[in-house]
Amino acid sequence: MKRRVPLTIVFIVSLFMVIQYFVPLDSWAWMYQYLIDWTIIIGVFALLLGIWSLLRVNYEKIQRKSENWQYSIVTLLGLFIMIIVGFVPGWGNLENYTYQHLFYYVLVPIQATMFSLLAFFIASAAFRAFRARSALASLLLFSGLIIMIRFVPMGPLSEPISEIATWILQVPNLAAKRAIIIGIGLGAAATALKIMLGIERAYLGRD
Amino acid sequence: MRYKCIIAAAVLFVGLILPQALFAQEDAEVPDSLLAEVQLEPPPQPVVTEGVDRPNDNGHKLTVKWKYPEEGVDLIEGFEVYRSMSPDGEFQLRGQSPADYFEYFDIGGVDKSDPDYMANDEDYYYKIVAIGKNGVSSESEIGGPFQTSGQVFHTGKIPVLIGVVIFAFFTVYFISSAKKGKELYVRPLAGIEAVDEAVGRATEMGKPILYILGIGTAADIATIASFTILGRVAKKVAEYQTDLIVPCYEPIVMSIAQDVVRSAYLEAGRPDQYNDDMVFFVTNAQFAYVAGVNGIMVRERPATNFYLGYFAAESLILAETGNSIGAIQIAGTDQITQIPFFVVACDYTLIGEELYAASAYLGRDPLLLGSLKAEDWAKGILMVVFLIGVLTVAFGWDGIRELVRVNL
Amino acid sequence: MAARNIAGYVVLALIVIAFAISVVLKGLLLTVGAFLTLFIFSFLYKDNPYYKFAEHLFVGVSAAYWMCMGFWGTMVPNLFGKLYPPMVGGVLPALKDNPAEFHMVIPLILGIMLLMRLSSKAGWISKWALAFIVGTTAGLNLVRYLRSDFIQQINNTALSLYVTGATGFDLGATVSNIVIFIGVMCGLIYFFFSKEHKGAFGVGARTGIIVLMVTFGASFGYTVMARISLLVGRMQFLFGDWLGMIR
Amino acid sequence: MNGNGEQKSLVERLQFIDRRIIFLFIAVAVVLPLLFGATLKEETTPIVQELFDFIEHLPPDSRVLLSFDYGPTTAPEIQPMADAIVRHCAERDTRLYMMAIWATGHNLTGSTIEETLKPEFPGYVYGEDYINLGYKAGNQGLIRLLFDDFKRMYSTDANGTAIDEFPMMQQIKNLKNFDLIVSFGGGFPGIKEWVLYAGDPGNIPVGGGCTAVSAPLLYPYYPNQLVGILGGAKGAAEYENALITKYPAYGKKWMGGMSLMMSQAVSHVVIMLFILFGNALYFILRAQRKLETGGGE
Repeated sequence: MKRRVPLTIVFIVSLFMVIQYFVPLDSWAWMYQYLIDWTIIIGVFALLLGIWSLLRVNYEKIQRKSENWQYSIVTLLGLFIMIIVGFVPGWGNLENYTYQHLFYYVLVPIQATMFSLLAFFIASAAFRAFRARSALASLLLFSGLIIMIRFVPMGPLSEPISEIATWILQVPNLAAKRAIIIGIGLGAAATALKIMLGIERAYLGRD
Repeated sequence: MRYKCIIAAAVLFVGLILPQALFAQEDAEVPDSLLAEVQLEPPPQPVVTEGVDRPNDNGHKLTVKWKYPEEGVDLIEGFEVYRSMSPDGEFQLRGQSPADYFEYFDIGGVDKSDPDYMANDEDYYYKIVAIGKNGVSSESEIGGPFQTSGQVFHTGKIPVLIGVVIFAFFTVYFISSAKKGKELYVRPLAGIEAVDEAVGRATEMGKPILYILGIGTAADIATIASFTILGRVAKKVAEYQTDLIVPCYEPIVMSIAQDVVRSAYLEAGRPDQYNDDMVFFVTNAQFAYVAGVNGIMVRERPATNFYLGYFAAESLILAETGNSIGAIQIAGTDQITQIPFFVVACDYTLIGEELYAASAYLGRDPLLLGSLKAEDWAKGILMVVFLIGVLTVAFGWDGIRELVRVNL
Repeated sequence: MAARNIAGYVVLALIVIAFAISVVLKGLLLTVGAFLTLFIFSFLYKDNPYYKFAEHLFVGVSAAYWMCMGFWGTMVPNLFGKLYPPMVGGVLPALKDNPAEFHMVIPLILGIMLLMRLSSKAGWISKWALAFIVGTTAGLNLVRYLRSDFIQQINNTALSLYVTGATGFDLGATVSNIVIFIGVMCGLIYFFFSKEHKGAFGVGARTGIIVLMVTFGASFGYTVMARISLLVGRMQFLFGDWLGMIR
Repeated sequence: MNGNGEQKSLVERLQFIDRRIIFLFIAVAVVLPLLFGATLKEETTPIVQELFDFIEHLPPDSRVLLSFDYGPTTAPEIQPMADAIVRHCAERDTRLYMMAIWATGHNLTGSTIEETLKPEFPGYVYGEDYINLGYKAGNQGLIRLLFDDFKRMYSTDANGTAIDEFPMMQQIKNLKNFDLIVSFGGGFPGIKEWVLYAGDPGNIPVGGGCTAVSAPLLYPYYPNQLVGILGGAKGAAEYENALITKYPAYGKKWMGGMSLMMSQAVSHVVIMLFILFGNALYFILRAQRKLETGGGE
């Protein structure tokens, strides 16, 4: 019972989703839209689980005074301030001044900066990995360099280099991506089918 | 239904509109000189030819087409399209069309409460008005009745249906033959074979293992494949009594991961060692999650990092930070844009489909292995089709593309 | 250790002073943004208290941010607003007079089922909700992947291996098409799982991995530019918007 | 590895150079060109030149729709393109209709107007020569609706003023009334959607500016479905180059694309030098080891 019900739900719901793809009728489209809406709402309920986990982990760190416990206070403060600001009755929506400013002046800069760390990491990764250790590594190195050198003014050499680079991007690149995409398409469809049929069920746990 | 419309339109055209259009021209000739001083000349009349239901949709939409004499195009600003549910009812403006464009795609509302609502299988009548540049306009005769309807089956998607059926057949066939105990060969995958070794290494070093499920949802195929591998890793970890850290990006993924790890500990006979704090939620903002995981890496110093699942731009930030702490890294994703970064910065990378296959490899479950065989067969068939496609195209027959074209 | 502590306090004092000056000159908001940016960059040197601060703040604030977004953006209009429209009349007056949609009870029940996992006894019932979510997307994925990643590719790969252009035989395009065709075929061979990579099959797989490697190098090299642009954006913020040293 | 284990040679140590040194070089490579305002000229390629020529040949008072379909993270790449094309259109006295199908595009439209259009073209009058229509939700669906009826979706401008009060909006009925559509962005929805849902069905010229990453996905649409594309900082710099060639007064101005190109070029050189350096070390080391082991193996 504990196992069969979830597997039956999976089968029915997924079968409906497959069939609706081929049926353009209104009633099916509505049902489809409902299902999607419902999953989004369930996802928001799940956020509560997340917040609960976050609270518990940080609370325990503070209580046990484990290493770096002080910073857990920062996390909890940030969490509570943002929640209070976002939920204060009367402000009632996300347009309120403090909430917007916390977003634009705390979240956005940190986010953009984390993202920009990639500029540094892409350089260090290239230094380490782009070595002609083997034939395959040399290929990686060679095509990477050709693509990069395009951005450097090289006088008369610029033209042929940029042509080779474009060729690599449009020909072997296209071929390899297509092969990968086909593999992914098959693998994903197979996994989806296995989920439908209840063969792939690791996600349900074992108890 | 469509034929009915066309026939109706044709009858209307021949029986009603044509004579009147001719008559209107005759009519104009006589008073021309008389009216010239007091009245401006109206532009020619448009003639409604047909109202076509678009195939393979839910209805509620109709394309009205009309004819217009070429010499009139320069005289008018454009057309206005009017619609009514009865020929003598009130006509409502539906929209405009430029002077040189003789059809209008009338998109009605789908919802009954929508003032724009256009019912399926009901009669509609259209009237086109040519707006003259001189301010005088002329109206067409009423065209119709036209109907729009929804279809039960989308014929443009037949190739997909065939694909699904064939693929499902293969999968079921090979799974059932695997069930009967047929031995299936699978080639070794370095990334998979390294899993056990990586867990062992962490145990020797007395350091924890970090397992990242990516930033996908629980429903992403990559995440689901990752759950299976997590189960295997967690079981080893439980056997070796190493620490496991699973920071999660998505709460539902976290819940499932908790179940998976708990089950693995149970299976390894060490349910008491499991606690819910091994698998925890960080945050579901992409870069905040990365910041948090980076912090965990540099502070907990895991010996092995697993990155298996759906990844976006954060892949390289994680993999480089992991590299800087000297961890063995095993990665796998189906995100094409991120595979190169994992290949460059990690020790082992499962490329695309290999990630999905990993669950079958690790489980050695004949059912899962059977589906790998089915995937290979599909690939084989596809290669044959490619070959046929290239050959037929070389001989000038383009039909293979038509056969697989999906018309949406 | 003591010397290290003192150095730490000196750094803290300097940062506080700089922060204060910046607040006076540039205003609080810009200053907060700039200092948080610097704190994150400091991770490149090594893990340190300032990065830890920014990181933990970021985690807390972002988790709450998405919680609020989920509540006001999804729960209120799509759940409460549909179950009992007058309830949200205060915040979303436009929805007040809509008829109630009772099918929305289903996600409410499933959502509560999901929360049951916090209870040790009724935790199993949460799997019904999980099954619903996984089932929905599994069905969707089956057709979607087969369509776009499989069937569509047949169409794209049925190329002409002998290309003639306006001036007759086009060698470049022909070579390119042949390379694409062989590349795709060999790439697919590489992904075969149930056949040993030996003999002619092994040659194919090996060619496949060569094409893959060229591609990975190219994608890597290609992305450098976008990442540098991101960094330029942050530097423009620090040196331009904040310090006013650009233009 | 064999023999003198404890004393690593300089070459060996350099091979595992502290990555913070690389970080430092990258930071300097990016910041210095910014601080000194250094720029790099790019020869204009046909794919960019064609869009430039198209705008160059637009008669005065032509109607150009600019859609700002990007966000803050890609702004460093895209903003210079938007600036350059706005400048060019304003030089040609065309009417500018600015809108966004990305929510984040709304603010960027505003800053383009405030920082480029208003200070450089004081003669441009709001509502007569340019208008900010703001963001509307709906992605490609919005484009479809605009294609049939522009004012059904845009009944007001971004400030909430009724749309019919603006003289420049009076002849606009649907997208076919525009002489050119330029979309900045290249993500989803973006240039591709403009081509598929507006350019193709209505035969309206569409041009675009997109990030370097998304450019290869859009090249196939040129030249049949796209007038031209600006790809990444390079595309922006090429357009600026064309602009300066035609309007030399811009030669003195700071050009975002060319400045970004300089930062790009310098950091690419730095990264490539590090790669070459790493490989040189690797080969020296390998040669040394071969010597040590007597060249055998």
